[in-house]
Amino acid sequence: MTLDEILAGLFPSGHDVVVGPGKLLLGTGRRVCGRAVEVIGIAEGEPLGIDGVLPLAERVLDIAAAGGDAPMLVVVDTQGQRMARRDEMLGLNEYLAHLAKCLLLASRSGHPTIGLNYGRAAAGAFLATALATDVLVALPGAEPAVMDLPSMARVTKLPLEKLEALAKTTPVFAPGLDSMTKVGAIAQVWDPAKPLDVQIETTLATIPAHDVRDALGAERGGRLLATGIAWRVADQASRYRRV
Amino acid sequence: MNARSSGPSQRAWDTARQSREQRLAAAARYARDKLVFHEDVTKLLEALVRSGDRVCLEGDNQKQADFLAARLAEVDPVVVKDLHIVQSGVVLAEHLDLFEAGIAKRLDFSYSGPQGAAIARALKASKIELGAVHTYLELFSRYFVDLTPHVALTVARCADREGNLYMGPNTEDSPVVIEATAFKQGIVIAQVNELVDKVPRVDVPGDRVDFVVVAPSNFYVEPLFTRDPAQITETQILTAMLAIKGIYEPYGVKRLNHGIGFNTAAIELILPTYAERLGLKGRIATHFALNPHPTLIPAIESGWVEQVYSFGSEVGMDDYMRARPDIFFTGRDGSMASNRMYCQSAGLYATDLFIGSTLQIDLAGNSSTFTKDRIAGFGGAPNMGSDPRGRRHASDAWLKAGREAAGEPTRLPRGRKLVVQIVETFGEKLSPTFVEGLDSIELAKSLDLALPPVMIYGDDVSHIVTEEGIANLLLCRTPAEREQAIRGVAGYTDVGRARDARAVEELRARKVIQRPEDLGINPLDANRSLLAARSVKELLRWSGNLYDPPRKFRNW
Amino acid sequence: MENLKLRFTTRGPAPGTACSAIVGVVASGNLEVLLERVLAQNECAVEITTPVRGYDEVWKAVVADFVERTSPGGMRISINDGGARPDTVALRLMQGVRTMEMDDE
Amino acid sequence: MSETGRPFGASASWFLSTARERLAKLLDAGSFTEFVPPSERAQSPHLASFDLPAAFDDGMIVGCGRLDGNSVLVAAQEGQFMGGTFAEVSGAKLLGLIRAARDDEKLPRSILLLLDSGGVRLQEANAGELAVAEVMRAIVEARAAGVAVIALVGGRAGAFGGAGLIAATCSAIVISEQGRTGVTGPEVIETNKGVEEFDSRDKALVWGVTGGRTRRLIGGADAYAEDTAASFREATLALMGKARPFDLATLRAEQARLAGRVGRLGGCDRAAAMWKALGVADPRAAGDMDDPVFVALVADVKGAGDDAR
Repeated sequence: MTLDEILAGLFPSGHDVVVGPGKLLLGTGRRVCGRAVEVIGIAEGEPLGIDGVLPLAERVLDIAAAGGDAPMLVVVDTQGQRMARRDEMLGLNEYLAHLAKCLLLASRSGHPTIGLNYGRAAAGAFLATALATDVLVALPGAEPAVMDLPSMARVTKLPLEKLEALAKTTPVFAPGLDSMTKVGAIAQVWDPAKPLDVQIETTLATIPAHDVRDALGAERGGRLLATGIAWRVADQASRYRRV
Repeated sequence: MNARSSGPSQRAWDTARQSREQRLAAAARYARDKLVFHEDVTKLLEALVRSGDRVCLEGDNQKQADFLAARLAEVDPVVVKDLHIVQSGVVLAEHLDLFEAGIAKRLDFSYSGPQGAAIARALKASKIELGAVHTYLELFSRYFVDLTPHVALTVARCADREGNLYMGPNTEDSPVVIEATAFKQGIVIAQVNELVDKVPRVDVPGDRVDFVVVAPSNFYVEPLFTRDPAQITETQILTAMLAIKGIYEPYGVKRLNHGIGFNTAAIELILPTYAERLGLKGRIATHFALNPHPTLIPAIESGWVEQVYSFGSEVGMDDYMRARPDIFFTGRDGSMASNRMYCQSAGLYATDLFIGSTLQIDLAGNSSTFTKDRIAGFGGAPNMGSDPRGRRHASDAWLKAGREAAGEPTRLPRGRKLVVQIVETFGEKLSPTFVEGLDSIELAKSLDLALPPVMIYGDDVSHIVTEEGIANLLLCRTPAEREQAIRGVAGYTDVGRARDARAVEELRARKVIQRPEDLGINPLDANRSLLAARSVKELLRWSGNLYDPPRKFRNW
Repeated sequence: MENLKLRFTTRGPAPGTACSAIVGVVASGNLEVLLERVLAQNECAVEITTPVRGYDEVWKAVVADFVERTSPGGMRISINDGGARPDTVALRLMQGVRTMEMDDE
Repeated sequence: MSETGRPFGASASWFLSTARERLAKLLDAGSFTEFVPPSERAQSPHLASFDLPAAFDDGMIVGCGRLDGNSVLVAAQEGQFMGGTFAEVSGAKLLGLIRAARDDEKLPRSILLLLDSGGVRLQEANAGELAVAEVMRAIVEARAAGVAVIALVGGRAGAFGGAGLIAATCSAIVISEQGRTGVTGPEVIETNKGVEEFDSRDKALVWGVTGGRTRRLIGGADAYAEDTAASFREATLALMGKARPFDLATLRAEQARLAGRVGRLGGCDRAAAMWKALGVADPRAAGDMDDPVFVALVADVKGAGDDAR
C-alpha cells in the first residue's frame, strides 16, 4: 500500500497529513467518531538525522503540552538513522533518544501512541520512533530490520549463505516482519484487505497499559528466555528491599 | 713488453660519466637547474632512467619516497623496463606495481613488512626475479661493490635551490644510498616537502643531488616503532620480567638493542618500576642503539638511559628528542640525526645484547619471520642478532657469555654477544612459535631460493625467553641438550609437549633452564600495573607533552 | 562448539573458603573461568566449551598440569573459551585458584 | 562472588578494566551483590549456532551495592565480550533490574549503568533491539517514579547504537576522556559511506567526533571523570540526588538545548571547529591537557552545564 492509500484508508473522514521537507510527516487525521488522531512520521525510506528529529519532537511536545487525550500515530518508513560524521559529531544519540522520550512522555500524558511500520524501519531510527510507542502495528510488506543480511555479513565476518540459512530458523536474529512479530516487537499486522479505520479503532481500544512486548515474545515463541530472566533479576533484587 | 702496448689503454674510462651526461641532457627540458615541477616527474624519469638500470627507490621500514614511487610506477613500460630494484624496503603498493607492469624485473631488498604476502605472490607468478633478501648492512655494503644504483630516488624534508638536503631526524638510509650513487656517476633525485632558502642543516651536500622536486604532499613515514602500552598483555609483561631478572641483571647488560615487539616494549616500560625495585638503575640498560621508541620515554625521564643512537626517527618524537640532546644525537640546528648504516654497525659491534621476537623457532634455535606465504624480509635483525667475530673489545657481559659458552676456563678467553629471542609459545591464531622445521625451508624449496631465509641462526642465539622460562643455550654442550632446552621452554606447543621431562629437569638443575619461580617471579604478579605508562596518553604525560603521537594512536 | 569434560582425583582440597569465583572474560584470545566449590574434597571436574577444534590434547595437558600443581579439590571448574592460548588458560586457572583462596564475602 | 585475582587499584584505567573490576572499585569495598550470577549460567543460547562462545553472565552484570554508604542498583556491561552488546539475555537482565526499581520503592532509588557497548548484538538483532526499546521505556518509567538513572561511559566499546540511545535516556551521563557515545560506529559509517566521510582508523578524528571531551564540551555528557574508578565514583556521587524529574518541562528544556546546539554548532565540519565555536582557544592543547585543567576549562563553556535530558 502506498502512504496515500494508507492515510486515506485510516481517515476516510479526512486528514491534512503531508510529507514535508526532509520527508517528515506531520498532520492530523479525523476518526470516524470525529475526534482527532495526531500523526507524525518519516516517509520514503528517508534516514532520520538530527534535522529530522527536532521538528518531530517539537510537535510531540506541543501535543503533550496541549493536554487532551488525542491518540498519536507514528508512521515510519525509514532506512535507519542518518550515517554522517556531522550528525554523530553533534550527538545524534541524544537527538534520537530525545524523540523517543517525547513519545513516551506523550503516552504518559494521556495520548495513546501507535507505531505503524509500512516500509522500512531500522536500528536507531526505529528505536526513536515506532519502538517508542504503546503499541506497534505493521502492514504486510513492511521490512523492519536492525540491519540487512549483507551488511550483517560484513560486520560479523560470517558468510552470507550461513546467515541466510540461520535466518530461516531463528526469529531473534532474522530481519523481517515475521521475526519482529514473533519476538513481540510488532503487536499486530493489519490486513490491508479490510478497512484500516476499523482496525485502528480496534487497536486503540486494546492499547496495553504497560509494556507487554516481552510477554508477547514469550507467547509467540520468538523470545523464550527474556521474561524469565527479567523476572529472576527482579525477584533476587526484591531480597534487598530497605525495611 | 711486446704483448702489451706501452701507452695508456685505449678503452674509454668514463662511459658511466658519458651516460650520465647524456641522461642529464635528455632530462634538461623538464628541469630548471635542479628544480622539477611535480607534474613533470614522470617525463623526467622516462628521460633519465634506462631499461635494465639498477634503481634505488628509497624507502625503508620508516620513511618513503612515496611520490617518486608513484611516478616511477607511471612510466611507459615500453620505454623503461626490466629495472633492477635495489632498495632496503619494499613497503608501498607502488613498489609491487613496478613489477606487475614489467617496469622492474629483478629485486634485491631487505625488508618488506606489509607487502610480504604480495611479494610471495609475485614471486610465485614469476613477476619478480629475486636476487637475495639481505640485511640492511649487507645491502648497503653491496651498493659499494656490485649493486651500485644507477639512479637513486631519495626523500628529504626540505631542500634549497642548490640541492642541499635536510632530512632531519629521518636521515635513515639516505646518506649511504646517495654516496654510493653519486660517486659512481649515478643520478640522484630527491622529493622534498618544501623548498627553502637555507636548509636548517646540510644532511646531504647539494653537489650529490641532481634534481629536486617539491611533492604535493609530505612524504609518508610509518610509525613502525610505536607500541601502544594498552595492548601489552600480562604474558608479555611476564617475559619482560624474566628477561630483566634472568638476563639483564646477571650479565649486567648496559649496551643493547631492542626489537620492535610488544615484549621488548614491555621491558622498556618496566625498567622504571620492576627493575627499579630490583635496584638495577645504572647497572643495566643505559646505552641503546635503538630507534626513538615512545615506550622508552618513561625510562629516559626517570634517569635510566644515558644515550640513544638511532637508525631512523619515529613519528611524533621530534620535539621530545630536540629537548633531550643529552640523550639523543642532535645537529647544530637542534634536531635529531639518524643513520641506518652507522646504527646497524653500532648494533653489531658496540652492544652486548640484542633481544627481539620472531615468528618461528626450530629445535636448533634457528628462527624465521618468513611463513609459507609471506616474504617478510629481515631488516637489521640478523646483524643485531649475531655474534660479531670481528669484535675485539671486552665488556663484563660479553666475557661472561663467552665463559659460559666455553664451559671451562681456557687459555684464550673469548667473548660472546648475548642474542636473545623473546617470544610467547603461541602466536596469533594459536600458531605455535616452536616448530620442528621452519616454514622458510619449505618456502625456499617452492621458490627455488639458494638460501633458506633464516633470520637468526641457532648458533648465534644465546637465550630463548618464553612465558615458561629462560633457556640458556650457551650452557648446552650437545645438540641433544640444546633441543631439550628449547623444548623445555616451548610450553604446550607440540614441540614443548614432546619434551623428555627428565632431561628437562636435569637442565633446570644446571640452570640451563630457569622457570619464573627459580628467579623468584610469580606469574600472577605480572600485571599491567607494572607498566610505567599504560596508554599512549600516559607516554605523552611522561614526555611533558613534548611527544606528539600520530593520529592513529590518539584515542582521546 | 566443542565440549570437553575432564575429571580428576586430587591430593586434597583447594585452600580457601570462597564458594565461587569468576576470572577472565570471553573475548578473542581470552577465556572466562568459573570456579565453584561444590564437589567432594578430592574431586575436581573441568568442563571446557570452545569454538576452536582439535586442541583436546593441549587442553588435557594444560589442565592436568594445573591440577597437579594446585590440587584444586572440591572445585567444579567451567570454562568458556574465546580461543585463548594455552599459557593464557594456565594463567587464568591459577588466578582462579588464587581468588578462591580469599575469604568469601 | 569474589572478584578476579588480579590486583586492581582504584587508579587503574577504567577504559582497560573488565566490568567486574570496575564494579569492585566503584562501589564500597565488598558491598556488591550480584543478581543472576554466573553460577546460574544465564547464557545466550543463540551464539552457539554462530560457532561463537557464550559467557556465563552474557556480558551483563547486574546487582546492588553501596556507593559511599548509599544503596544503589548497578548494571555493568563487559565490552570485551561480543562488544558489550544488547541481546536476549543481557537485555532482559538490565530490563529486570530497572523494572524492579520502577515497581518497588523500597529498592534503591539510584541505578548506575556502567555502559560499555557497541549496541545491539547482531546475532540476536531483533531480541537485542527490542530489549533496548524496552529498557528505554523502563528507564523513562523509573525516572518518572523518582529513580535516578545515571550512565557511566568510559569503556573500550563506548556507548554506541542502542547503548548510545540508552545513555541519553538516563537522568545524567558521566563520561571520561576515553569514553565515546554515538549511534553508528565509525567503522560502519566508513563501510557504508566511504573513508572520506569517516576514516575509522584515524583515532584522533574518531575521538574528536565521539569522544568524552567533545561530548562534555557540547553538553552531551553532564560530568567528566578521569579514567579511574575513583574519579567515576566521585563524579557519580556528585550527581546523585540531583536528577531532573522526567516531565514536560525537562523535555522542553532538552528540546531547546538540542535545537540550540544545532544552531550554534551545526555548521562546524570538524570537532576542532566546534570547540572553537564554544570558545576553546586552542583545541589541540585542550585535547592534550591534563584532566583537571580540562574540567576547569569546561566550567567556562556556555551550555556545557545545561543538563536537561
